[in-house]
Amino acid sequence: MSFLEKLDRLDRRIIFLIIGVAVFVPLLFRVPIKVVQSPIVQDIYEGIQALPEGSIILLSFDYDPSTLAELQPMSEAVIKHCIQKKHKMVFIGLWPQGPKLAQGIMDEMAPRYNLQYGVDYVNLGYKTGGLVVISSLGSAISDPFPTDMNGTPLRELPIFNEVKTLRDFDYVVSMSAGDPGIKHWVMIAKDRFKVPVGGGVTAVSAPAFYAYYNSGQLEGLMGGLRGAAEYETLIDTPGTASYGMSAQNWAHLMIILFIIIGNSTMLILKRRKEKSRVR
Amino acid sequence: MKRLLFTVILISAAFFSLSAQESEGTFTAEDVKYDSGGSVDLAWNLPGLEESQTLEIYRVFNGGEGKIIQSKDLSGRFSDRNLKLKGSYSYVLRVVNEDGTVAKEISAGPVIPGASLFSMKRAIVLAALIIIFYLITHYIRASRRGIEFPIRKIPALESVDEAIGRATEMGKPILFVPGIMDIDDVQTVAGIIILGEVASKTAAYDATLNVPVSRSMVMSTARETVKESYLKAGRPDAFHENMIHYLTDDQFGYVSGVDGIMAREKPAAIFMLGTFYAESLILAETGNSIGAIQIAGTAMPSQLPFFIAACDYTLIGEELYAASAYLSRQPHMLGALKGQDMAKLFIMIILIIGTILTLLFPPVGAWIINVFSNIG
Amino acid sequence: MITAFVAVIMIVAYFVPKPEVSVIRDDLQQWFLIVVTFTMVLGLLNLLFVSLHKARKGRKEDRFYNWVTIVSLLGTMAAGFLKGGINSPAFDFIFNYIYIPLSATIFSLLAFYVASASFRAFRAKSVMATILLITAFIVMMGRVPLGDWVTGWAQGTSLDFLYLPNITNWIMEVMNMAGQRAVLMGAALGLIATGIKIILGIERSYLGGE
Amino acid sequence: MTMTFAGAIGPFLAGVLTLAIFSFLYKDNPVYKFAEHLFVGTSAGYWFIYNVYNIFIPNVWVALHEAEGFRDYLNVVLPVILGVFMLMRLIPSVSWISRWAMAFSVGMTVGFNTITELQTNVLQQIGATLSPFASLHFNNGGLGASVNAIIILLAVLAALVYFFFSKEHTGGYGHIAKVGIWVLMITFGASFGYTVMARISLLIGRVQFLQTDWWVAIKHIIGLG
Repeated sequence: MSFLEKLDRLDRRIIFLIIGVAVFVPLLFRVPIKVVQSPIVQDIYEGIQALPEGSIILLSFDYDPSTLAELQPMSEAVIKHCIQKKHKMVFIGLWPQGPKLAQGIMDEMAPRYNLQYGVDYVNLGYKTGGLVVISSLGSAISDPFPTDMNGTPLRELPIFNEVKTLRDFDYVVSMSAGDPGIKHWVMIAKDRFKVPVGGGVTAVSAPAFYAYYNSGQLEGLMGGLRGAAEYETLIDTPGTASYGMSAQNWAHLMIILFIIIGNSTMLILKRRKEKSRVR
Repeated sequence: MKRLLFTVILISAAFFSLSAQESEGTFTAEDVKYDSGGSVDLAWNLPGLEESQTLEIYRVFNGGEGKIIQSKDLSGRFSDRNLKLKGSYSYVLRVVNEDGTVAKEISAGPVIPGASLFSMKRAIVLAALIIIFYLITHYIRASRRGIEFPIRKIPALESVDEAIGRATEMGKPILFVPGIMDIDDVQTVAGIIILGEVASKTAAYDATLNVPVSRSMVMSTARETVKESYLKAGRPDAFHENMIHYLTDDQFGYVSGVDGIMAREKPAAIFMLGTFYAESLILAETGNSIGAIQIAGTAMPSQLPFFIAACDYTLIGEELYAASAYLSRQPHMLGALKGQDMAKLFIMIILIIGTILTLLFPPVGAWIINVFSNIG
Repeated sequence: MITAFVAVIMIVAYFVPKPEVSVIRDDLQQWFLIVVTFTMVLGLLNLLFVSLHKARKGRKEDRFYNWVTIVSLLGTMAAGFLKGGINSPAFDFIFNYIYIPLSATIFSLLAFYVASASFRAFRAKSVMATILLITAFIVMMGRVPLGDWVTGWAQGTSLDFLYLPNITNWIMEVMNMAGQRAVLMGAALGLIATGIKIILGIERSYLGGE
Repeated sequence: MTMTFAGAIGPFLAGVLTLAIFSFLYKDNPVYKFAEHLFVGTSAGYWFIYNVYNIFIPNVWVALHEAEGFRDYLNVVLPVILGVFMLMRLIPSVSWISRWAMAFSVGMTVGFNTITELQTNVLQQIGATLSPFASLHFNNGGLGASVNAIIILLAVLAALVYFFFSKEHTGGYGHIAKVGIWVLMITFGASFGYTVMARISLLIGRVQFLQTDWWVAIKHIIGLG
């Protein structure tokens, strides 16, 4: 059996190993990668950047751990950006697991940046209902959320002296893995209450949201790990997405090489066969 | 003098009425017409609202009061949705001072959020439904009168015979995977119908058929279908119930089960027709690695790429539904397919005419676009 | 009969928002939810019975694993009925440290399968497969920094259209959109036609051939 | 990072299970089988509990307690009866009863899907294809968008032609169908590229978990943390 024939029948475990290494090693050495900006991500960055210091941002965590890999880096990047700009943050979740994921980030960030709960950020928790929750936020935040996640009444939290309804927020960011999610924020917060809406979605669903962006209903959008990595590059603090991006880069490179090798061996072997048949 | 007095009265009256309106403001509540019911449009205009005041609107229903809006806007509109039909709703607008005292109160209503007999915004859907229904039933009737409709070649289905033939020659089994969804999924139904056709061929060629399923209902349906095919082919003796066997309801459990069958039995032909999710790639890759002829079909757009890349023939979307007509050549099936084609033609004509109208008469175009895009 | 009756009610109720009619639609939807829940219970019982059967009478070496299924199934259910229900610490633990890692890892296995399929199965066997592979190629390159490295020189010049991320965006927003639309329309028509056949009673294989 | 011993157990277990699944890549083995069966059991249990709290309790239990009048009761009792019919499938001698429930369920899906598919996937797609033409202009800024709108229209038409079944793909008509299938192939290629990306992201997420949370937990458990 020639080398090419052996290659053609390569044990798939070797391929598995190559992919594993291509993902594992770049992550181990944490080589951040700078990605080129696309306007759709830049727009959401600039929207938050342009707000005056101390603006109030609503961050909605509309995903669960199954899409953590793609969406959590976005949340981290946007939260870091808000902290840099000294914006105040209110977290909610339209998905049951969302607020817990926000909590996880803040448990780490709050002590590091000396943020005070109730003044700099608040976590309101989860409410079922999706669209209905958003529209009742429009009448009064205290309607769907009489207390925060820990059961503290809103009037005891200083942040809500300034914020009473959805309209009082300067920006809504939704990290969204499906329904309910960013689509509903656009429908209610943007279309009805005129609050700018931006956010992030998984790579698979991103193409479907281009239409909202083009029509101006959506300020900007991060799609998948790449979107998160772009945002991290914009705020100049490489995080999990930037490291992940280099792993993604290597894995894609390997897959592309596999396709090329697979096809060229097939072609060469085919030609050889034809030749031997002619003889 | 008189005239002057009159003028003064007139002006002051006007002034008063104006200021009265200014201080009173307007507040209306109206039922939304031709909707699916349950919404009331609220509108307010309060030119006299001061900086320190906020307005609050309450919904009064069944003796209870609930705040629905808090705002500082001088005028605005709001649609109160999700109301109980036939309930009587009133609304109260209060202007509240900073210290919480009520400066003013205007009420509106009562309104009964009714629904009309027919939703205008959905007329287009009804029209489309009637047209499609007409086209399909028309061609089914035509086919029953004996008119024959041709059908184009579908390569994936042309190759069914070849695949079964080859498997028979090699003395190897044929594997049929009907997807992982239950029988109430239309794609599964389409898959089972094709299974019936495949089974009549395996009966004729005397080939071994193996059908692992992941739902008990699919199992019983598939058993009936295959049994019937074997009966019709005159080979009831060749039919065994355990040709069709249940593995597990769980997605990945099912996949590893099917994978195991592929590795052990090395079928020469593999059919994958039905609803597939992430398992499509695993199945197609394994099938490819054992060198089987693979014929796949699904209407799941996200899984089609894997099938097309890794299988020999793939039924794309609508082709899966057309397959049963293609294989069985039953007249009414072919008729329905013709009706479907006519519906497609109709869509294309709308697209072309719509484009031309939009380009030549923008207002007409805007109306058309609105009709298609804003369905209530 | 039941099928056609229910289907027609659903369709009529869509067009007639009169409360007397549309309420039926809402009610039926509620029913459906409940019936579907029972279907799930059915699947669960099926799983339990099959596992129990295999655990007692199956191949010896497989028996243990079927007990694993049964115990984990009952354990998860028990945790869900503890105080706090879906938010109880025990259920949370199972969800966060067993269910999530297992399901995420199982899906991530597909990354490996994509790689091996790209080597062994994705071959330019025909013109169609070639077009598919080339497009996939471009999109994969365009979505990672690789595309920038290879074609970064073209960015901002008159050859801007050759810049891979730009080509990728164009493919996604124009070609992909068009193709998706056609597939959606076609599949929808197929589904509607099957629906009409079911309502008319021409298609009844879903009942298991009568 | 602060972590208690008890808190470390969860991530530690999660990491072990992750590796157990990955071990399948080498070959099928008892550790993988254990993890797989554990997954089948927990996922079935999880979805059961999820349905109990999200459907059964609000729609059956609460609904029954808050029911006022015959109709409300009917709305709970009838579907439950149908549901029980569904379960009859388990008893072979009366399994035919489950066909009624199945008939209902098929009727619902057909009635519901026919309308929603028609509305969202046919009519609204027509609207979306037409709408760019309302603002068509061929000056500098709009040229790209206008050309794209025309390409989308032609591509949709060509791909629809491919789906015609009642005519052979021959002659000029065949050429259009050919363009149609090319459009479809490009579409599938694009979504292929995107899906690959998502799957690898998932893998990256798992590896990152192993390298950070799991590693921290291990260090903690062996007393280094």
